[in-house]
Amino acid sequence: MEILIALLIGVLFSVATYLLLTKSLLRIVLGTVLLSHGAHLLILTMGGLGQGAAPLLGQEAGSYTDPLPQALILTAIVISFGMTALLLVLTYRTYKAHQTDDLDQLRGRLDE
Amino acid sequence: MSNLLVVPFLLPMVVGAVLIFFAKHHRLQRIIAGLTGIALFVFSIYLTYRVYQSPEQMIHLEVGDWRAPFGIVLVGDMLSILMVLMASFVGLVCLFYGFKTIHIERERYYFYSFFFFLLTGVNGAFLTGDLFNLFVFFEVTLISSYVLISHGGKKFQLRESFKYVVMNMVASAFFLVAVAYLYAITGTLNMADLGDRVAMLDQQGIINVIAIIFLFVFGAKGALFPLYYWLPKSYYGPPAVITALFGALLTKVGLYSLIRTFTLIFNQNPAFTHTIILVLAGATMIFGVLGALSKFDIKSIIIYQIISQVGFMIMGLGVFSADAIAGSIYYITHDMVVKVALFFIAGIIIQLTGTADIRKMGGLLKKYPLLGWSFFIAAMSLVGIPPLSGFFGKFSLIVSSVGEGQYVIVGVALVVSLLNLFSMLRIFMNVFWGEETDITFALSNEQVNGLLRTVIPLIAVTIALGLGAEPAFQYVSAAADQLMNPTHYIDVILP
Amino acid sequence: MLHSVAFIVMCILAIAIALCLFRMVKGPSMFDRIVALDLLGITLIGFVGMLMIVQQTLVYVEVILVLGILSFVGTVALSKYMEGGVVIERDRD
Amino acid sequence: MPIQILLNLSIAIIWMLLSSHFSFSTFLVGYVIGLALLYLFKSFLKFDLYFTKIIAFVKLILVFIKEMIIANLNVAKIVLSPKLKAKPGIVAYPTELNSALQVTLLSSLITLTPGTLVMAFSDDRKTLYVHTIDIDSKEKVIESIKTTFEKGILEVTD
Amino acid sequence: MSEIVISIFLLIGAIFMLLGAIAIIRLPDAYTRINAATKASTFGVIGTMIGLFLYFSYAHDVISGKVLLTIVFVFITAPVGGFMMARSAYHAGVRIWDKSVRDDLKEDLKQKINKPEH
Amino acid sequence: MLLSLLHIAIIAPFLFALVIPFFYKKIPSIHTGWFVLILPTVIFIYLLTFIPTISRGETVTQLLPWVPSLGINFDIHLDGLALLFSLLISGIGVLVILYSIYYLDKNKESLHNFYFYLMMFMGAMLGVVLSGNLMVLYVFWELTSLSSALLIGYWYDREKSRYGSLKSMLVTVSGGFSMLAGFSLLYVITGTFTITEIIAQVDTVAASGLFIPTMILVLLGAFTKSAQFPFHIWLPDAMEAPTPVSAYLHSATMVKAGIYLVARLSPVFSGSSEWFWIVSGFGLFTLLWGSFNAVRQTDLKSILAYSTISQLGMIMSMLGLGSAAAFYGYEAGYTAATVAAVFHLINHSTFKGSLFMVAGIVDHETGTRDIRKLGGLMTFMPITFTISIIGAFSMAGIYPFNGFLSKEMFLESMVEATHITSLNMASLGFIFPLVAWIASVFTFIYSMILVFKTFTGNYQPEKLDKKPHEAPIGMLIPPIILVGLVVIFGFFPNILAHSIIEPAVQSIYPYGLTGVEHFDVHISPWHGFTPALFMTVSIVAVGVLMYLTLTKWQKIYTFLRLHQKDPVNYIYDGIVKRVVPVAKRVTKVPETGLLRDYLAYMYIFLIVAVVFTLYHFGGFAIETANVAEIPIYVWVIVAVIAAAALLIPFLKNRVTAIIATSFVGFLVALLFVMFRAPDLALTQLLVETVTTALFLLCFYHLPELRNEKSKPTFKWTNVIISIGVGVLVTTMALSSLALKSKKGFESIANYFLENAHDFAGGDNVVNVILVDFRGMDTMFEILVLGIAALGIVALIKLKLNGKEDINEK
Amino acid sequence: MKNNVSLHTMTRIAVFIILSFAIYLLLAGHNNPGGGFIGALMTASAVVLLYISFDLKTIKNVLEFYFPYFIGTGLIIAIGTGISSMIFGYPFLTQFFTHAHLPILGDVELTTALVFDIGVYIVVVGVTLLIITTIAEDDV
Ligand code: NA
Ligand code: NA
Repeated sequence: MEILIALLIGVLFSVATYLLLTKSLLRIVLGTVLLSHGAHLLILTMGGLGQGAAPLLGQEAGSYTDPLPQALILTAIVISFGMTALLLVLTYRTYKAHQTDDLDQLRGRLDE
Repeated sequence: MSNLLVVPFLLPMVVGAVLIFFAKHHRLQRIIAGLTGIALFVFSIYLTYRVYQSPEQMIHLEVGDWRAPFGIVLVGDMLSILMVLMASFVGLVCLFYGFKTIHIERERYYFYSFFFFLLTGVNGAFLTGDLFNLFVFFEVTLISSYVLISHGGKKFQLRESFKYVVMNMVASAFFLVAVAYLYAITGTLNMADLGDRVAMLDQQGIINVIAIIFLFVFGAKGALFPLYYWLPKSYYGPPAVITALFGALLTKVGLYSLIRTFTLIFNQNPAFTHTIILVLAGATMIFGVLGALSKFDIKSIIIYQIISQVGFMIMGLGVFSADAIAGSIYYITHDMVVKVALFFIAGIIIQLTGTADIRKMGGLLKKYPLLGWSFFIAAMSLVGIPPLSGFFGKFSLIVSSVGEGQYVIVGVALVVSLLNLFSMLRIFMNVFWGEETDITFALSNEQVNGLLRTVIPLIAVTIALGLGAEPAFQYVSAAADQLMNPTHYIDVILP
Repeated sequence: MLHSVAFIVMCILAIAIALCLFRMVKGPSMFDRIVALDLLGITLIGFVGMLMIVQQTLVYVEVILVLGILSFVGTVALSKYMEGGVVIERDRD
Repeated sequence: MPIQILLNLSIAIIWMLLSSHFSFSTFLVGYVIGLALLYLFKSFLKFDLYFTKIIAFVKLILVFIKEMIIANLNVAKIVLSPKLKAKPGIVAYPTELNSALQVTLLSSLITLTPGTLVMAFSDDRKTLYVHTIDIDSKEKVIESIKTTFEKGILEVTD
Repeated sequence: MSEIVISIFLLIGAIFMLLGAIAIIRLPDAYTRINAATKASTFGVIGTMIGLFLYFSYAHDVISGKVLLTIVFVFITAPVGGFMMARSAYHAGVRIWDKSVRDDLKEDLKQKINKPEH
Repeated sequence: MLLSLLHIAIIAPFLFALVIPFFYKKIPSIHTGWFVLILPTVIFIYLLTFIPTISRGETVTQLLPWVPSLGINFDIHLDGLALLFSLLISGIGVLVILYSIYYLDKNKESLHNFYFYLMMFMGAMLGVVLSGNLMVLYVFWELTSLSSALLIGYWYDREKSRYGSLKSMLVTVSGGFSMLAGFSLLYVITGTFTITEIIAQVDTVAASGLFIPTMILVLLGAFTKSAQFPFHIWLPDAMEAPTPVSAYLHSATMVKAGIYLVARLSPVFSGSSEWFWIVSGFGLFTLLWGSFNAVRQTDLKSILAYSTISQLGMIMSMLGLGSAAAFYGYEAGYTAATVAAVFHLINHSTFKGSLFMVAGIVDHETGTRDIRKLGGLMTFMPITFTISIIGAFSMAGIYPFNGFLSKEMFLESMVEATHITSLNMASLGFIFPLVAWIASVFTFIYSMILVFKTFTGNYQPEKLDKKPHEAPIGMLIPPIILVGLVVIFGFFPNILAHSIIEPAVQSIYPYGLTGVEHFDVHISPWHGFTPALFMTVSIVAVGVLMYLTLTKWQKIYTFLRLHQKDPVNYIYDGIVKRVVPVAKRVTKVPETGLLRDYLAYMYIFLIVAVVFTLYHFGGFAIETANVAEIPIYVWVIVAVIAAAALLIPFLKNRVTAIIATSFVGFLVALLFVMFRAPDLALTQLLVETVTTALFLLCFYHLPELRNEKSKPTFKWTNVIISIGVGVLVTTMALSSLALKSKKGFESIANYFLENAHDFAGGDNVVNVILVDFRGMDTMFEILVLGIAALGIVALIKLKLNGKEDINEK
Repeated sequence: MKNNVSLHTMTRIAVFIILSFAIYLLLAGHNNPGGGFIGALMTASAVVLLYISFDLKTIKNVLEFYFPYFIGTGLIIAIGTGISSMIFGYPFLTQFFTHAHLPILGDVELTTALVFDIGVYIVVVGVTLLIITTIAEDDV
């Protein structure tokens, strides 16, 4: 299972990277979203997939899956949510101020 | 158990939160902020004293009463507590400079809250003993920086902030990636525990790759070559006080983390990992100073000097001996002071003349001798002219590098120092020397002197750190010994 | 037996999801995509239900309800956006 | 006021469903939460909610279930038939129902049954525009709705 | 026996969900797809959720209110979701299938434009 | 432990400097120089009291720890060499300050700056020569560079002042830095910075493999400071400083710091042929180059500057020769050379100091220093003429002035050099007297030019700004005192022999001369008909001849392309001019301003570094077990996610893109359910939906996606980098997992599972971790959110245009 | 023909269900899936649904809150639980719990972690709604 998900994570990272390398503001934002998906899945995978029950002790199962990566991902999701929100607003404010979403035109000059 | 350790980040956090309610009352905001800044600084001194006097020279706190490595542990060792002290000092000075230079509209939009939240993140990052918690504090720091760097929403700012945010988000994602790998292998997040477990692994290949990823992550935050390209322009946008704060604190968080992880956890193959660091240190110095030389804008030049100095700051880590690391720590301390002073002075000059282009200025020394000499001293300190603080930093790095046979980096460091000198003299000779131009000065003498009142303490510190280098070196040597002896750290945290 | 049924159901639902993806990609109108997303949400409810049977636990029941709620909210938001370019109107009157 | 009590009670019941714990204390907590929510939204409640005619309601539900099963089978037939021979279209359906709740209920029932989907209301809410997958004749569509749902709703709500 | 009942519910649900998916592939325009998907999915959810409810009350002796609540919620919101999609599509100018037999809404909208309210 | 008076003598000028602005501002009626004069006088007198002690062969040592952690201690080591230099520094300091009082107008000049720098210099210079610790020496060394640069740039509104200041700073500090490296090497070899301790370990140093680099690095410091070819170029430009400064720093004292250092460290390094060849070789060449170039100068101060360069080379060559002679046991040669060096060092300070002051007087009184404009001043300023003729004749080596004595000793030692049999001297030794002779001829010529082109010949009033007068008496006293010394030392050279020269020579005493207990220095004007005498005579003869035929052969400078500027300057100017363009180019190329490029650097660095590390250490591993057990529906779901994600870059419509992203997000939530993470699934779904809503809200303000027009290379580079990143992440994930299953540390997570219920009172372990075990993460995670929200408010509502931050309060 | 009658009616009903569910998620989080963050996002989703179905002005009249204060308040509550443990001499953020037997409600677990989670809840609700309303109000 981990191999499959690791491959998926690789795909997510590749796509995210590709998007980040484009010149369009919005595609870059989408890239960051996919990047965090990849990172979160990776944390989960690194904790080991699918052993034991979900970590809710009320079920009285024999073994539980590792709860720590889940908690870490939760924190990470929340943080990337905040980051994405801020980045989105920054994106459109940038667009409005410069009237372009093309990073080629947002280079600025060397001697500014 | 010492709850004292939470104060450096909790106090600013609480005050930041409280200030949300007073966003429209700028006078009250300033009073609260100022008192907090002072309290934090005073407290940091006390805390440093406590740590220094404690038998282990290290205090720690198991947050939530969960013992390490299970809960999050805060560790105030010699290095982290020094960083906290310096951050509090820098914060205090910036705050008072900010009172005089920050526009009222900025104050209305939570400037001081963001300021304190940034300090929260920075101090937290210094104090935490948990790798994931470090990530969290990094993010607190970063998001505060995102907000502060774009605060005001000027066209230039927005454009460069976008790049800044994206670069850092990528680095943060890889922070998570690296933590995940490390967790998979070691099953722990506590840094002491990580150090312990990594040392027990016989397979070092993967660990070294993870180390490289961490180097990438912290290097991006710490502005190492070739990861710094986002920095020059994005730091240019915000007002001087924010640039100063960033220049002094943000890159330091990255460097601190590098030092921490590469002494505590990734210390198994220094011949490989630390050599890479050394190579990057040299490249960073060179490219940073070339950047500085390529500019005529005083703020830009000093921003590039951030990068150039970063090279020096991690040089000691790359050399990886107790003396070298002591040199690095001392250098970081010195740089925080001098960098802030330089940005303040640049800010004053820009405000005074209405331009940042040194070619358009001239002869300021006659009317503003104190400003000029403050700049000169700070600049010479940055270059490493004795007996200012910068000299002792460079000197100890060079002696220790020579001692370890790292001659190439010594050569690079010296050549770069010479170029640093050139770049700083260029500012001095253009701005303060030369013929007076027809610039009308936009600040009154009282205003300039008022602003200088925040610069003078910094200048005093760089002189004092130089003339009084002995106690400082006793401290940093002890800190470096602690770092080079990670088992002590591990034993204290995991008894 | 129920496990086999759940397995079969999940295979069926996986196909349904793949079909949704197809429509999502193909369009042609944006509403085809929205309906594909809506249907994905619904399908996921079933999928999670099956996983609950497989894993012998009720702990995902909140997930089911949340899926129901969110596919509604998402559909309304997307439709609203596509109708006039504004998700939240400032003042309707 | 009674409407609000009713709403409050239903929140309490929802709460019990959520908790999967059918006891008085759960109900009470749900009731308190409902009370709080109602207080929060006190200026916001303006629809009529009247659940007294339970029998009519049950009847309506049964009719609906029957219609729904038929509808789904119909759709299945259309979707699965090798050649698409549906004749879709939009039909204007005039209703006599008045209150918002009634109209909503009707439209929901219509939507959930035979290849029909309410896709717009006229501004005066008197006409429902119904998208139908397979129209034989407009009258037939209207007739079937009138006799099943609109009648049932009237019985329940009046 | 109860396992069979549960299985039937589950399978019916699954099949209808698949049907909904097939419907959005096969049907000719957005409106028919929305139309079909709305009810297929509702039916699917009801099927699987009832199966689920029964399974847990049978196998684990747990009455899950939330499963029932899910049914209720999907049930009351799905029509509105369909309504929103279809109406928005219409206002957004998504063309109705050219083989559609009638469009009363178009007629009425035309009238409305011809005879403004005031 | 306490500060000794000697420490105070070093520190006092610095402290005094701080109060100078006070004198300048508060007591403007009295020339600030009068206050300043007190301190060097006191120091000079105080230092004189050491002569008896030192001439007895004793040394005075005062210890004061400064930064003992780094081996830096402010120890004072006063021996003959140090005393000689400190007397020169303070003594000439007194004269120069007295001179400056008349030279600098108290109403027009920024005297507080001037004297501040000057005091700083004096303190620093005393520090250099009195310090017994190499690092303290270095500290003061750099301070002399600094104060020198500030003094050169004293008239900072002049372009040339700034040029000269920058040049002196860059050249001398670069030498300083290399010296720092050299000292560091010495420290690493010997474990100490204390000079006496280093000397004691001379065998260790000599045996070290780092001996040669250490020596070269240290010498670079000395050579830059003492203006040895090719580092001499800063000195002529340093003449932009006020003339008192030129007299003081750039001829009498600071430039001799390099000489001091060579002398001081001779015991350490002189045991090698390299030391000899480098020191003497550079010295000789500098001697020649300086004198040769001095002749073509037209500015009085330039002539003096090149003359200084030449004379410093001369002293340097003698030091090298002396050490070599000593090392090979040729004691007579040693004594001759070293005594000559020390004696000439003193003499040079006297005659060159007076000549600089004369140049200042001429400049002051006529408004120019250009010899082409000057001439016939003899009648207007007879005293000045007298002074200059004594100074210049001494410089030319003409009897009976002190310059004659030391010059002859120099020539003698050069002749002695041919007697050294080792060090290839048998074949190359002839160079020494030859170069000495040629250089001396040129020295003679420029000395004549200096005097006669200024004071004799035609008076050209039309070329002068003002009518020349004799200088005020205060301005004449210092040069008169100096030429007085020139004469006195000429007639009574031995008043210095025992008190000053002997202890100084004793201090340079290299270890090779262990058998010799004491030097007896006796200087006499007459040695008989020695080769040196013949050389002197021929120098004067040829010199006179060449001076008279000057115009005939001066074209040779044009022919050699030396007529415009010193060719070494082309190198300096070339470098300095190119630094900025090169820096610009180096910065411009990578700094494209394009985010994509910056990201590409990061990614490429990451990929290369990781691949390199993996290649270096190995460690890639993969566990393929359990792949077969993956249910088919998981494959489908994963494939769907991958497909949806892969589609996103190709989408041209932003809503489609966001729907596709949501699609991925929802399915990731499904994976979370599959992998038993209910809280995660809930959070993921909620965040995904709210994020989608945010995207839609922001779309109102954003444009539709564009087709990107990029070159195929751009796109394909991106593709390769992207694939690289994906492969990297996956590879590392698999390897980590493989290592995990092999090594199997117990995860700390078990602790949470075991204790959540009993000690934290919760069954949802994930939630318990979030609010309890790792509550601090959560606390700061919500802080992140809070900051984000407030930041968004600020971003949207706070719109400044850039003017606000200037002048706002 | 943009009559929203069914949307409005069903939203009114759905919102009550969602809000109840949200509070349930908050309170049950310690033992079941849920918690402050999830509960808060659920709450926010309900309010967002209101904003979407109706409009900003209508809903602002119903929910007259100043969201920045939510953030400050929530942060202070969360910190407060951490600080309160320090007052009693325990390490920062030590959580306590006890089982109380209350009349009517029966056996109830009281935890300081819940207070902490409520702080989280308030912050996240404030954050989400502040972000959304601020963006929605930005029309320049
Ligand atoms: Na200029
Ligand atoms: Na200028």
